[in-house]
Amino acid sequence: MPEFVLDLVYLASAVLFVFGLKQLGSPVTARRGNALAASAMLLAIVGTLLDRGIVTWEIIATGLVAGTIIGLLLARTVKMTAMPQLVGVFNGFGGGASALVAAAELIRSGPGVDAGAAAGVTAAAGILVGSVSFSGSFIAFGKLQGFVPGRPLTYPLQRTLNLILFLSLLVASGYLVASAEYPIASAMLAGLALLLGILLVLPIGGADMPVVISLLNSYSGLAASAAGFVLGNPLLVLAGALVGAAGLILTRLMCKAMNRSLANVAFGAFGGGETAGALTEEGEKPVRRTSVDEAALLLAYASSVVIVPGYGLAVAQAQHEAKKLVDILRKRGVTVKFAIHPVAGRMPGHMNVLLAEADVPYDLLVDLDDINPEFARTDVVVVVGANDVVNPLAREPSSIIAGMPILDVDRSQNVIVIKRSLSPGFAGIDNPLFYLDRTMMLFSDAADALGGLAREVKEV
Amino acid sequence: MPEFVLDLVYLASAVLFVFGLKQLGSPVTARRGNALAASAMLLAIVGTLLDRGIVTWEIIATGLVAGTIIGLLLARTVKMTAMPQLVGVFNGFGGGASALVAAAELIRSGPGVDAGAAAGVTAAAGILVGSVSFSGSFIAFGKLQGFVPGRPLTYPLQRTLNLILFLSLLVASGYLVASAEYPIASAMLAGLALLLGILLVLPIGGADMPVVISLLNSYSGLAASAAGFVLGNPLLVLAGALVGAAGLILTRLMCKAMNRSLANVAFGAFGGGETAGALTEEGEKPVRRTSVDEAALLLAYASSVVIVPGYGLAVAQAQHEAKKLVDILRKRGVTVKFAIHPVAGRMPGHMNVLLAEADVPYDLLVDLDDINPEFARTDVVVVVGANDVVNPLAREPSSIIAGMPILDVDRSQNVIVIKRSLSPGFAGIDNPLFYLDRTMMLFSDAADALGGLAREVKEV
Amino acid sequence: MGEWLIGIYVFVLAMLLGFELITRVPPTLHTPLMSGANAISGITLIGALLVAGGEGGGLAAVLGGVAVAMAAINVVGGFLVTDRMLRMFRKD
Amino acid sequence: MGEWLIGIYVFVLAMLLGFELITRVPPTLHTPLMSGANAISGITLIGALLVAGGEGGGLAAVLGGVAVAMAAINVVGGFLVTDRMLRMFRKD
Amino acid sequence: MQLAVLRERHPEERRVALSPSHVKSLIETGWDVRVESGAGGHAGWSDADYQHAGAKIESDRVALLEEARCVVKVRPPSLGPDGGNEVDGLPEGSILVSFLSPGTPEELPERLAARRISALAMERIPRTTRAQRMDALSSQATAAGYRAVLLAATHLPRFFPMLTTAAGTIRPARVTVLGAGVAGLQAIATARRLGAVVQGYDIRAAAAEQVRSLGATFLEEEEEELPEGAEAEGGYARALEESERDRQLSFLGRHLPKADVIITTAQIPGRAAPVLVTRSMVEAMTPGSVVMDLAGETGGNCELSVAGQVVVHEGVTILAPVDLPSGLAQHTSQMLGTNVSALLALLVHDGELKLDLEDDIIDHVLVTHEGSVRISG
Amino acid sequence: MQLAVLRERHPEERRVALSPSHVKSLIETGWDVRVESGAGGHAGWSDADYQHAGAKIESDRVALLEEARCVVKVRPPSLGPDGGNEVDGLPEGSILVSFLSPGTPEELPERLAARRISALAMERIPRTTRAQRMDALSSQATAAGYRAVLLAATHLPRFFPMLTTAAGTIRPARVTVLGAGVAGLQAIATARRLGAVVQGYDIRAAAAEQVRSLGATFLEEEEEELPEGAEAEGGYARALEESERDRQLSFLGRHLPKADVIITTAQIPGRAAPVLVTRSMVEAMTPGSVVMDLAGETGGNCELSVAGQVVVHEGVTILAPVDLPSGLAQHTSQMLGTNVSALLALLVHDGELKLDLEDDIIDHVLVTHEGSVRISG
Ligand SMILES: NC(=O)c1ccc[n+]([C@@H]2O[C@H](COP(=O)([O-])OP(=O)(O)OC[C@H]3O[C@@H](n4cnc5c(N)ncnc54)[C@H](OP(=O)(O)O)[C@@H]3O)[C@@H](O)[C@H]2O)c1
Ligand SMILES: NC(=O)c1ccc[n+]([C@@H]2O[C@H](COP(=O)([O-])OP(=O)(O)OC[C@H]3O[C@@H](n4cnc5c(N)ncnc54)[C@H](OP(=O)(O)O)[C@@H]3O)[C@@H](O)[C@H]2O)c1
Ligand SMILES: NC(=O)c1ccc[n+]([C@@H]2O[C@H](COP(=O)([O-])OP(=O)(O)OC[C@H]3O[C@@H](n4cnc5c(N)ncnc54)[C@H](O)[C@@H]3O)[C@@H](O)[C@H]2O)c1
Ligand SMILES: NC(=O)c1ccc[n+]([C@@H]2O[C@H](COP(=O)([O-])OP(=O)(O)OC[C@H]3O[C@@H](n4cnc5c(N)ncnc54)[C@H](O)[C@@H]3O)[C@@H](O)[C@H]2O)c1
Repeated sequence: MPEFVLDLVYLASAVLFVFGLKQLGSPVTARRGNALAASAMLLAIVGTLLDRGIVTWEIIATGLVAGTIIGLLLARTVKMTAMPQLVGVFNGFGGGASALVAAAELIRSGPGVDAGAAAGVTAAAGILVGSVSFSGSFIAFGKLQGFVPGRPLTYPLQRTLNLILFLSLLVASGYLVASAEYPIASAMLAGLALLLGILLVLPIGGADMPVVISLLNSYSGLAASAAGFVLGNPLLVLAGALVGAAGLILTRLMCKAMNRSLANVAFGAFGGGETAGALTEEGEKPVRRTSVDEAALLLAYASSVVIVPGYGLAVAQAQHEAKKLVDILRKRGVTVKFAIHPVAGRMPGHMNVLLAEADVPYDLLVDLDDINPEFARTDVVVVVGANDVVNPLAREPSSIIAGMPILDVDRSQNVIVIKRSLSPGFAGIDNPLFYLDRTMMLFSDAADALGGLAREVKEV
Repeated sequence: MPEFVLDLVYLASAVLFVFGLKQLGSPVTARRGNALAASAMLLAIVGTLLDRGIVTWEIIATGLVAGTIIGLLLARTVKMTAMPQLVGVFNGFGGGASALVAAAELIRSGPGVDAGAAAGVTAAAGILVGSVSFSGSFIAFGKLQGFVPGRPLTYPLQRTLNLILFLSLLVASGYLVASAEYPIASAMLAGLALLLGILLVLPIGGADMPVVISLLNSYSGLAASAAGFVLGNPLLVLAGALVGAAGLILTRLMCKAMNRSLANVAFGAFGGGETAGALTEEGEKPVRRTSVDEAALLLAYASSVVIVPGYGLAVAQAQHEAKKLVDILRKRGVTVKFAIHPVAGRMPGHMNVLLAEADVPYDLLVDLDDINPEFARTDVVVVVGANDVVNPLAREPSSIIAGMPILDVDRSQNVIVIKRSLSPGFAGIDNPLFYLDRTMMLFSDAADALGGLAREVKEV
Repeated sequence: MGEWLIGIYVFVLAMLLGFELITRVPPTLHTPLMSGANAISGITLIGALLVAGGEGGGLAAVLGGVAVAMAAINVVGGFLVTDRMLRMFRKD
Repeated sequence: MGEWLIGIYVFVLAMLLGFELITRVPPTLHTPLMSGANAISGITLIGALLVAGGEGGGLAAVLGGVAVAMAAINVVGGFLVTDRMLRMFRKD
Repeated sequence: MQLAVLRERHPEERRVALSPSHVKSLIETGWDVRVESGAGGHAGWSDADYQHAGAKIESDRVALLEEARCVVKVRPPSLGPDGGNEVDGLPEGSILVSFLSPGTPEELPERLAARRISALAMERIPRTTRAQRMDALSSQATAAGYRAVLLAATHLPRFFPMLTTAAGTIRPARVTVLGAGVAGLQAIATARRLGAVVQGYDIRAAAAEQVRSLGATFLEEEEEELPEGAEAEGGYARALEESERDRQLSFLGRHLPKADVIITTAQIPGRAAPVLVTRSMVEAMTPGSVVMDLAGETGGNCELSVAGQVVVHEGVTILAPVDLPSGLAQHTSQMLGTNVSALLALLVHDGELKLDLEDDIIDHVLVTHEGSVRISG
Repeated sequence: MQLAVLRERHPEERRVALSPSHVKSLIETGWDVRVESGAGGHAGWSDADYQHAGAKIESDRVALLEEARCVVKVRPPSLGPDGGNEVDGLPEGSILVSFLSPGTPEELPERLAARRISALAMERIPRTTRAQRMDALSSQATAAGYRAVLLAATHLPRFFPMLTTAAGTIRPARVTVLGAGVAGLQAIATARRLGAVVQGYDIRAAAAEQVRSLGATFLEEEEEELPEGAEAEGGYARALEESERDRQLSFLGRHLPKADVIITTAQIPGRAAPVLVTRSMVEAMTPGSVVMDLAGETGGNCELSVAGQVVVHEGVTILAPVDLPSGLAQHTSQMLGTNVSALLALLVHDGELKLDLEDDIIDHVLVTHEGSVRISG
């Protein structure tokens, strides 16, 4: 195969990666995007194997077969709930591979590309970042899997130790660039970097691990890019940088969804991990927060939705927004109903007045007795500013609201509760519904939240 | 200045171009984006001038001074209405310059870069595309300015001529790549390409000129990129490609806004331009159509808006959408009022009933007598499904609606009329308002249009 | 890998990036955006400078000089006129 | 212009493009997207193949072989597991 | 030019033909306005209010009318002995502006002609664009449609809106409005405001869209088509053929009994109102339901209705009020005043009173002139 | 267990304590229900309807009550000669479920105790979550608030909604509702539905948010603050101090006269209703305006109101109806029936009638028991 054909194959593969990644970002095309990226990878691999540069096959074959089998097994057998840690493991392997490639190429052909120092620097970067990604990923995996304690692990002299490590890394890198003792220098650098990866991740709490994995994922992309520089291969440079950037953005998005700053997660560890640790402190009962985006996605792909309006809908005067959301959902083919509790609001018929004002058709309004058996078959319940009327405590004879019939929203698949805080309703008592696994809290004014949901659902 | 500094300057400039272009795409940041791109250019120019490669200064100085002065004068003096043709002229110069650069570099140093044939091909491409952009732009300018007849110019044997020209271009390009007679070959190729530019644009109607200019703009970006290849300058390659792509997308957007396909505009000419011609046929009175996007932008940047509801609002049951739009506009600080005509709709108080249902505050509703003096001071009037009540014919004594007081919306700066077609209202007569220069017709169901406007205004 | 080849990478990537950047532009910005993009395409001025000022002189330098003038018109006029258009958008 | 330099261009452009591509991703896609991107970062497999199979052999080839195995795990497992996750998003 | 505003003698009439603000502007245009004492009392305006607007108050009707060139009132002048014979009190050759029907004896036009009175009938204002400001039928029908719903709601022993309460869920009332003209549309809008489930019905095809434009549904069946060409001149409906009537009644018979409230407004100009609600339909309704007949004065749309009375038939309340606009006397007088003032403006040319028969509006409303009856029926 | 449903004797009472559907479910739970002939007539249910539900119809009251263990009715049993003395007809030792106030003679409890009747007062149902289904005050106040607006609108000579018409623009009516409890909130909602501009007012701080949650505005001044701690036990209001009252009246005096309609619903449990609308405020209102006083039976919120009568003072109509829920007899009976049934369910344990004094609801509503008056005042 003439060289320029392989060049073109690489170029095509690069373009396919771009499109694949783009499509991965939208729910509608994500699966296709993944397939596209996979074919780009296959194309590049096949192209490479046909390349004239490859002369020995045994090692390649062994490696490929072993890796493929392990990858297959892992991907097939792991449970859905263990996905984040599995991604972490894969990522670790990828990062490690990049580090090895950078080191091996350096060892094999020395600073093969034009600028000697530059090649050394990129190789050092590849080894460093790849190794950090490798060891960090495995610690993250361990934390999520429970092999390593999930709580933030701190240790004495953390700051000093980090400083020493940092300086050592600098020295090792310099050694790698300056000397020609590539094997030894590489090993030293890799060793130190592996240690750094461990120390970086250990002090971070288990709850932050998905963000950490995403960040390490970005690192291993950068490592691949560095390996590309060492090899002089633009495809590696491009794909690695692409993933590096995407990973960074994704990490930021995930942080935002968790109300954390990226700096906080990435460098929090150096500072001793106090802020990261604060999150997992005990005291408050944990609720699952959600965002408008996520809730909108859930609604858009549901087939049946029940909306439970309460006094908060009235306070926010959000009836028009509610109507809008329902219209949009119905246009998508989602079955939507309003469950009207007899004493929702602050006067008899309060919800009726509001919903009639927004011109919600009467036949969408369903009484307590008629809707309760349906909750078990409902995909998503949206509780809008209601509290007492969905409080399962009413089923406990000792509660002060005992005996009130309630809407059994806790029997449905997913519950989204829209209110501004965890403060109680008219009866002044806490509501266990908010702490269920299936319940997501969308803390917001009802009008804002419903307006946002309408907008987002329309765009999905 | 050491070489790598210039390299870094170029890289920085490239990144700034990317950000500048990105910011140019949003109304809020556009001006900043333009400034950013301009500084990127300045940076690149200054860096280049300090470069060691430049040894003779006279020619540069002369060229720079002359070009700057001409550019300044043109930019300062031309009227706002002549903007598209001015951009065309500038673009023509840019394309021409790229063609010259490609040719000059070829002449100066031969195929200086690694692959001989490849360099020749890119140089040929640069000369070809640059020249087409040059001559095409000036024809487009001429059409818009009235120097060249605006109607599609067709001529006999158009198809045959084009074919011959096409073949000649192939031959000339081949000659350029194969021979070393660069000056002659370049001149031949340029001459043919100039002819092609003229022949491509002549058959296109004047109304399509902005699209043509945008397309030629994309071409001159590609020409710059080609020149970059010839010179081995990545900044030129990058910036040129960036603009080339942006120009293509922009051309497509403009076509979409005009309901034309890109192929139709780009290659329509080869087919003889019939479709392009059809647009400008006489017969119907011309109205100015607008899109939801454009109307939204107008509203978002207005400071006072009056909405005139009519029977169409009721038919579409668009009162809730109207309320939504008004809320959003008011939140942006726009003054919004509803002008309620005494006989709008089909029963006394029809509009009141609807707007009350959507909870529009009463103090936003203004009577005919109170609002009429305000129209002259109103930035944008949105007429929603009203017709007779805004028909200026009522001022003509001979009309069948003579004597009815009307809302003087034709006295305001901009009028957006939302209705589904040009069909008449209750009185069954045509409405001259629709054909005014200041009137934009948004043909759509009122609920859809107002809903779309609300969404878009929120995003601006 | 060849320099020319990586040039192609730069070219392709820049095109893709250009497409991504200009996805949703409101119609009123079409003309200013076109004008701004046009000014950027005057980047060829850099090339013109190098050719006009480079060693060798002769025909190439003269052609380069013309190119400098033309590209300068494009750059100077382009950015200025874009700014003029965009000033109208300012909300006061 | 140096090959290494244009490599930097490719790198920078790819980063910018990566940023542009992933601007608005719904939270439910975060994990699959992370996983998919991770699989792409297994592109280092190409490098591993070249090193492992290239002339010279010795330590480099062995390291390369290990790298091939590791990268292959990343690629094969990564794409498969992403697909598994994404299958759940299918409507009904 | 003296203009006299009369006080209404009819016991159920609470309106007045001109409000103080209208008097004020008429005086500005050259009229010399005299108002009968107590004319605006029921509508909320005292004699002092009129005096303040510039009018002279006159409690003696003879003195009031003596010099009057033009006389305005609301109801047709009475002929009978009770309330006095108002026609004979009008000065000969004067102009009268008022409603001249319905509910008046047939000989009224002749009697007016006999006194050489030029009588302008407010109910005859054409439905042209230019005449919209004078359209008293529309302004008063608006009030009638609104008030009809209020009265029906107070007579219904049920809620209009839906209410979900701890004491059970109240289903919304079903309100069916027959005849979707001005009054009918207003009734539809008002009933919907109160939260009822509202259906509209009419024989004119254009009415369907108008009913829907108020968010109500239009009562129709797929097989059943509206009679063709039911919209006659001026947007009014035509009388139906025998066969069309039968089909209509069988159609209505299938739908009306489900309603809690039926409001009927169907009219055909110059004819008795069509019967749309028969005895058997009423008997099929649930006890407590209400029929509100707005066509009482022209014979009624319901077989059982008696103009001005409340009839209870098998538990169903049937109302046919004749004084609906009077119930909103203040606002209806204000609107009527605008209508009358606009018409009066047509009579004055350069400060002189003149009946321009070329003007299509005057031509249309002038019932008697120069001693003869121009328009009959 | 025999349960007797009495026909109301009060001339203005149209409700009945149990509807046929409630009778049906009571029978299913073991009651033997007998209904006085004609009991449901005004509410739209014939004797046949009750029979169909499984009840026995009895036209002789003596026979009806002979074996009754429990008697249900709406109004308090009468003592006077007109309508007969109902208390003495009740079987000794039986349970009575009905309203026991307001508008009853003071000696009623003693007289009931004297006959060893266990009287459960529907108006005393506590406002706890568990008792919501029995809360008859709420269900009837809902109807009163709704109907108050309808009646006010029919008495006002103006439109409620804004109307822009060819005959001029009608400004919307201003409705002010004093007291934002159950009836007040419903009145606010209904008036807003009709298109009026509505203001609510109350002394309880929580009411402001509730008024706004209906889209109305809350009447307040920046300097003027609500009296502190005005919300007493059970969400009811407390009586105001002298100084607080003065401030309140001067505040209201500044705002009320602007209203076209004032609806008052202020109550303080166990006391006379507070006066909120004074004579001078009424006199400052424009002629034609309406004051609707829902506190008529406890003395009235308006100085000039007379319970059950229509007073016209200087052109302002002042209504203080006492039969508002009766006007919606069918739905109010249905709701009341649900309330009564829910209370009756508390009395039956394993098929046996038993008054469990430990139950906080029964403890709260049981006014007389085993010969003595448990709760007075
Ligand atoms: N219907 C009647 O006749 C009547 C009469 C009197 C009392 N009640 C009682 O009222 C209660 C009604 O239950 P419910 O579930 O409707 O209401 P609720 O229990 O009072 O809860 C309302 C919730 O709405 C939230 N909220 C308030 N403003 C909001 C806003 N702007 N946006 C979003 N959320 C907002 C509040 O939480 P945040 O503050 O965290 O946002 C609050 O927890 C029952 O206890 C009932 O017994 C009813
Ligand atoms: N108010 C009264 O009391 C009363 C009573 C009777 C008659 N009228 C008469 O009715 C007329 C009222 O004037 P007007 O300006 O309100 O109405 P109009 O002149 O009847 O015009 C209404 C316009 O709305 C458009 N339209 C209809 N459905 C639409 C939809 N779904 N979305 C968007 N546009 C829609 C129609 O154009 P497209 O079909 O192109 O969309 C039509 O031209 C006057 O002539 C008046 O005299 C009034
Ligand atoms: N100037 C204007 O533009 C203007 C002003 C007001 C009204 N109008 C039009 O005038 C027309 C009549 O209005 P109106 O309220 O005075 O009408 P109306 O009082 O004469 O009749 C009321 C309604 O009853 C309907 N009707 C008659 N016979 C019927 C039957 N057998 N079954 C069912 N319905 C029957 C009519 O179609 C009409 O809609 C309408 O079309 C209205 O839009 C026009
Ligand atoms: N079970 C429940 O949860 C439930 C059910 C219904 C009502 N409630 C609550 O019960 C309370 C009372 O309701 P109600 O309608 O029976 O009250 P009510 O009939 O006793 O009084 C009506 C209103 O008048 C107000 N008022 C009293 N004195 C006043 C004055 N001087 N000035 C102005 N306003 C004055 C009161 O605050 C009250 O809002 C409310 O808080 C209501 O929310 C609770």
